[in-house]
Amino acid sequence: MKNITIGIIDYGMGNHASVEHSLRDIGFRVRVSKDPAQLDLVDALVLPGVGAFPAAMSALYELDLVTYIQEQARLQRPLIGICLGMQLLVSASFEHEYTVGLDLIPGEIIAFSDNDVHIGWNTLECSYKDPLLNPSDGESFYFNHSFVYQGPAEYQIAVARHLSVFTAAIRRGSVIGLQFHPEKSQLAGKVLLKNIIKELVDA
Amino acid sequence: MLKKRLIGVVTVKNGWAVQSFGYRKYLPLGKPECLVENFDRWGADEILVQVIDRSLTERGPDFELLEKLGRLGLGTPLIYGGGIRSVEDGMKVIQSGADRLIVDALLHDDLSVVNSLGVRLGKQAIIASLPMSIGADGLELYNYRTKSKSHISEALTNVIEQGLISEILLTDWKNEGYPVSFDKTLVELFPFQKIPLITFGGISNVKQMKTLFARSNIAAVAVGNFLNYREHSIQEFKDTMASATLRSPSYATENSLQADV
Amino acid sequence: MKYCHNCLQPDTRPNTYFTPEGVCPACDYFSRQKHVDWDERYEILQDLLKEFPRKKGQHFDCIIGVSGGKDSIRQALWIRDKLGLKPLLACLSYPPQQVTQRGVDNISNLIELGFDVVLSAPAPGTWQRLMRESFLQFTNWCKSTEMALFSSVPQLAIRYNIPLILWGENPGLQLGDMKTLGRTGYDGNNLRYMNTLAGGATDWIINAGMRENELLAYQYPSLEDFEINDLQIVYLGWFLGDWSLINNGMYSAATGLDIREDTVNNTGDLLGITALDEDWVTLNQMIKYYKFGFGRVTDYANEEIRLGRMTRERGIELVEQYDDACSNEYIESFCTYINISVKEFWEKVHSSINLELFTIKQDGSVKRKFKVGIGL
Amino acid sequence: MSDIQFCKRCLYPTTHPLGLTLDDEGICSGCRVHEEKDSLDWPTRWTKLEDLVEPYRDKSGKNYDCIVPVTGSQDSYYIVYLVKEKLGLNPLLVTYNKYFNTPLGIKNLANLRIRFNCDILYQNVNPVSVKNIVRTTLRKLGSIYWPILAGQTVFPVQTAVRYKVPLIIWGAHQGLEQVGMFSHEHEVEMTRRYRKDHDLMGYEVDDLLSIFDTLNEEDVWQYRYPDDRDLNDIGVRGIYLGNYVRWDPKAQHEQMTKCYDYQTSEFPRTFDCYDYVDCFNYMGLHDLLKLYKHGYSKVTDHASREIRFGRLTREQGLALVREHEQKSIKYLEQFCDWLGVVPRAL
Repeated sequence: MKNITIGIIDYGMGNHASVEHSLRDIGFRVRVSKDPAQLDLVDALVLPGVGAFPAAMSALYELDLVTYIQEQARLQRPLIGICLGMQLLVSASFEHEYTVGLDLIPGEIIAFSDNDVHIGWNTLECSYKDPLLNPSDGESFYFNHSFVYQGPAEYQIAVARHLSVFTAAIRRGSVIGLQFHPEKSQLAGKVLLKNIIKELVDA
Repeated sequence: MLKKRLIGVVTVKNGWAVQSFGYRKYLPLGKPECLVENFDRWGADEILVQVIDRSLTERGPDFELLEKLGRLGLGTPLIYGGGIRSVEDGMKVIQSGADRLIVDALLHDDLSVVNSLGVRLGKQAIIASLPMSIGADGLELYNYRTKSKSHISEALTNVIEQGLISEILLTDWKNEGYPVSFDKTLVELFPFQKIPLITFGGISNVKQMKTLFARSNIAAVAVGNFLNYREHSIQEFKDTMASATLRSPSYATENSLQADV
Repeated sequence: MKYCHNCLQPDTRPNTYFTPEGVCPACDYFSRQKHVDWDERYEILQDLLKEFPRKKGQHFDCIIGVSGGKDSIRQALWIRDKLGLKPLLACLSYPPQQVTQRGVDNISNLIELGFDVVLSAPAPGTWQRLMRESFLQFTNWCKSTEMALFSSVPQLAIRYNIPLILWGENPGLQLGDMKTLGRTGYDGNNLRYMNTLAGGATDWIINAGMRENELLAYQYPSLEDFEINDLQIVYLGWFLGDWSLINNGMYSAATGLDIREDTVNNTGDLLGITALDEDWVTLNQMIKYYKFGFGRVTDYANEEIRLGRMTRERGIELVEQYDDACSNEYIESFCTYINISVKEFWEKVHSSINLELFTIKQDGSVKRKFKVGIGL
Repeated sequence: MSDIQFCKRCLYPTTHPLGLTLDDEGICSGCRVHEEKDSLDWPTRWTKLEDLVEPYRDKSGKNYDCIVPVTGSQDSYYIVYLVKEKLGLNPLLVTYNKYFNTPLGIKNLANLRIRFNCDILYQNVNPVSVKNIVRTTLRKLGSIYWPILAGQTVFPVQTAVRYKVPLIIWGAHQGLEQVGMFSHEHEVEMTRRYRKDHDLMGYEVDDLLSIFDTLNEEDVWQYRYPDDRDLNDIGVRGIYLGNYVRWDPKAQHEQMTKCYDYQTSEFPRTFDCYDYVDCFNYMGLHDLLKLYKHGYSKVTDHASREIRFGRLTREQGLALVREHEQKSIKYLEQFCDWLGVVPRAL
C-alpha cells in the first residue's frame, strides 16, 4: 500500500488533533493546511468541523477555500466531510439563518424536530445501494449534533434511528459526508475511515 | 438505536487525578492523562475530565492538560469541565480537543455566556452541572465555591427550559465517592423531567445502573472513584449488565501471548 | 554378555540390539555417518525450519532445553549464530542443595552470552522426597528428576507458544536406545518412549504419596498436547557431524564453560566436562555399571574409539580402572540429602547388582566376573 | 512549583511522586489510611480473603492455584507464608532476574524455595536488551531501575496468561501504604494503569521506542503488558494481601527471620535492615537518584512508616533521615562496569 497522504482542510473551525491521530494510527500520512498548493499534493481531503454552519462558511470564504473545494469535487478528488464538515457539503443550512453551503451534494440541513439533540453512540444502518460502508453496517458510531441532512434518497448511503430515521452518511461521487465522528468512534471508526479512504483513493 | 452511555470521570485537583468524597475529601490517584488514556482503551462511551480547582482560583480552563490529552490521540469523546468563564474560553476548550464542555460556576456567574456558547457551538456541546441534595423543603442546588445551598434560580430555569443546553450532569454531591449511595429521589424530584440527565455520585454497582438506565430521561451514568479499584472495571460493568441499551464491552488486542488468537 | 567388536559397548543397555556382525547400534550408526552428505542434511534442516515460521506476535523461533553445560552452549550458539534463529533457552534447575556453584555459573555464562533464559525449578522438598523414593524403588535416583528434566521443555514450549523444540542428541542413534527412533533420524517426537520416560508414565510417582498438583513439573505432555500445539522435537545431533562429548566440550570451553575440578578417580568423569550442574550423577553411573557392566568411562571410551582417537586396548585399561569410580564424599552427601545411612545405601546398591556380571566379596567389595572387552 | 508542604505527622512532602493530599488538620492521606490498620476488623477481612481465593483452588490437579511474585527480599517470605501455610494454596512462584543480585539475596530466595517447598520460574532477559533499556531510561527518566520494575510487574501477569492461572497474589499496595492512595476497604486490585502511571513513571515500554534511539522492538517486547483480550480470556486478577491483613513490614520480617531464617543486612543510607537486601544498587545509586529527583530517599519512607506505627516520634524519624540521607553509596564502580559507563560520565 503506497503511503497514502490525507490533507485536513484547516479553516479554524474544529479540532484537527483527533482526526489527525486517527488517520496516523491507521497508517496514513497527514498534512493539516489551508494552502491549496499543499492540499493539491494529497491523495484525499478531509473537511472537519465543530460549531455553527454560518460561521464555518464565512471562515471558508475568508480563506478563499470555497471555490477551491468545489473545484476539487468537480475533479472528483476524494473529499470526506465530518459532522459539520458533512453539512457544509450540501446546498444550504437553516442553522440560525438560511446559509448557502458548498452545494456539492443537493439537500439541506435542518434542525431536529422540536429542537431535539442526537448525542451518543448509535448503530449505523447501511443502505446497501453503495457497498462503501457495508463493512461497518450495524457498528456503533459517536454522534453529537442537533441538525440533520434532508435531501434526495439517492445520496443517502447510511441512516441511523433516534425518535425517527435520519441521514447518517451521504455520498455523491468522490464526495462523502459522515454525520458522526469516526475519529471519536474507537476501533469501529478507524476501520470505517480506512475502508472509505482506501476505496476512494484506489478507485 | 441510540445507546445509553457509561461515562468515565477523571476528577483533577492541583494537577493530580484524585478520588473525591462528598466534594470535600480527596485521595491521590495519579496523572490525569494516564487515567484518561486507560479509560479510552477500556472503551468508555465518553470521558469526563473535571478540573475542580480552576474556578476557585479564577485561572480559566486547564489548557495545558487539554493539550496533553490532545496528544494522546483519544478515540473516545471527551467532555471537559473546569474554569470556563467566557465564550472565548469555551471555544478554545473545544478547539483544543474536547467534544463537549460542562459548566458549573458559570451557571451562577454569567448565564449569557452559556447562551452564546450554545449558539456558537450548538447546544449539543453544552452540559450544565447541577450538584443537588435534598434539604428541609425539597431539592437544593449546591454552590461548591461558597459551600452554600439554594433553589434553582429563575434565570437558570429559563435557560434549561429554553433548551439551550443539551444535558444536565445531576450529581449527588453529598454521597459522591461512597459506594451504593446515589439517592434516586434526586432524579424523581428533579424539576426538569424532559431534559436528558447524566447521573453521578455514589453509583458503584450494576443494580444501581440498571434502575437508573431504566428511566427514559437518564441518558448516561457517570462513574469516578469506583473505576479505579479493578482491571477492566468499565468492561466488567458492561459485561455484568449485559444490556442491549449499552455498547458492548471491548477488549483491546495488540499483542496476544496466546496461540492463534 | 557380549561386547561390540569395535568399541566397549556391552549388549546389556536396555532397548539396544547388535547387528549380526556383532557391532553395537552406535558404532553401526557411526560407521554409516562417514558417507553422510552433511551439506545435504544442512539443507534438509533449512527446509525443515521453513515449516516453522514465527507465529504472529511471536519473537522466538524455537526453544532449547539447556543446563548450561557443554551441549547447551554449543547448541545455543550454533542455533543463534549459524542458523540465525532466536531461541528461548529453557533450563530445569536442580534445587539449591544439589545444584553446584559451577552449574549456576555456567547458566550465568549462557545468559551473559546474550540469550533469553527461562529457568524453572521444581519444589525442593518434593524433589528430595521423589529422589529418595526413586532411589529406594529403582536404585536410580534419576527416575523422577529426569521426568522433570524432559518434561520442562515441551511444557514451556506449549505455554510460551513455541512449537519447534530443538534437542541435542538422538538417544536412539548415539546411545543405541532404539525406542526413540522416530520417522526420520531427526524426528524427536518419540522421545517420550525413552527408557527413563517409559512412555511418560508417572504411576510410580503418584504412588509415592504426593498430591497430583504437587507433581506438575513431572508431567510429560500427552500425545494429544503435542498434537494440539503441533510441537515438533528435532534432534540437532543428526545435522551436526562433529557432535560428540569431547567436541562439544571444546566448543563450549572456548566460550566460557567452567568444568569439574575433581579428578576421574573420584568421579569417573574422564575430562570433567559431563553433568557439571550437579555431582551425584557419579553414584548413578557407578550403579549403572553394577547393573549393566558399563559406566561413565565406557561412554567416553566408546566415543573416542569410534573417532579413532583411542585404541580399544587403552579404552579397556581406563574402563577397568575407573568405570566404577565414585568417592565416598559424594555417597555421604547424597545419603545425608535423601536421609539414609551409607550402610543402607550399599545394601540397596548390592541388592541391584547384576550377579551374572559381578560377585560381592565378604568385605563388600565388588568384583567383575566378565573381562572388559571380552565379556562372559 | 506550588509551595511544598509537609505532613504534620509523618515526613512526606506534597510533592511525593505518588501524590499526597493534606486534610484541614495538615495530616496526609497516607497517615489517615494508616489509621485504618488499628480500626478495621482484620479477622473478618481475613475470612473475606479466604472466600475470595476459594474459587481459584485448582480442582483438576493439572494446574497451580495462583502465581506469587517473589524476590530475595522485601515481603516475599511473609507473602509465601500467608499463601502456602495460612491459605493452603499451591502457588507457582515467579521472579524477574534483576542482575544486581547480592549473594545474600540469592541465598534468601533459595532458602525461601526450600522452606516453603514451592515450584519457581525465573525470567532472565538477555543482558544486551536489559542494558540497552537502562541506557534509555537513565537518559530519559534518570532511572537505572525502570526495566527491573517493568519486569517484576509484568512477568507474573504474562505467566498468569501463559500458564492459565488467573489469580496473582501480591503483598501490599505501594500507593496505599505510602500515600493512602486507597482505603483498605476499596480492596484495590492490580491494574495496568497503576503500573504505567507509578511503577513505570508514566512510560510503558513502547513509549521508550523512538526513531532517534537505537532501542528496538527485539529489546523491549518482553516488557509489554498482556493485552486486554488475553487478560479477559484467562480472567487474570491481581490482589493485594495488605488489604486483608494488617500489614506491618518490620514485624513481619522479624517473624520470618525467626521462623524461616530470612536474613538481613546493614545499609549506610537507611536504618532499616530488611528491605532490598537482595540488591547491590537499590539502596545505593538508585537511592541517590531518588533523592535528586524527588528530594527525599528511601530512609524517609522507612522513617514515615515507623512513625505511623508509633515506633518512632517525628523528631527521631527526622534525625534518622538527616543521619542516613547524606551517606555515600557503594558498588558504583561495579554498576558502571556492568553498564559500560565511566563513573564521572554517569
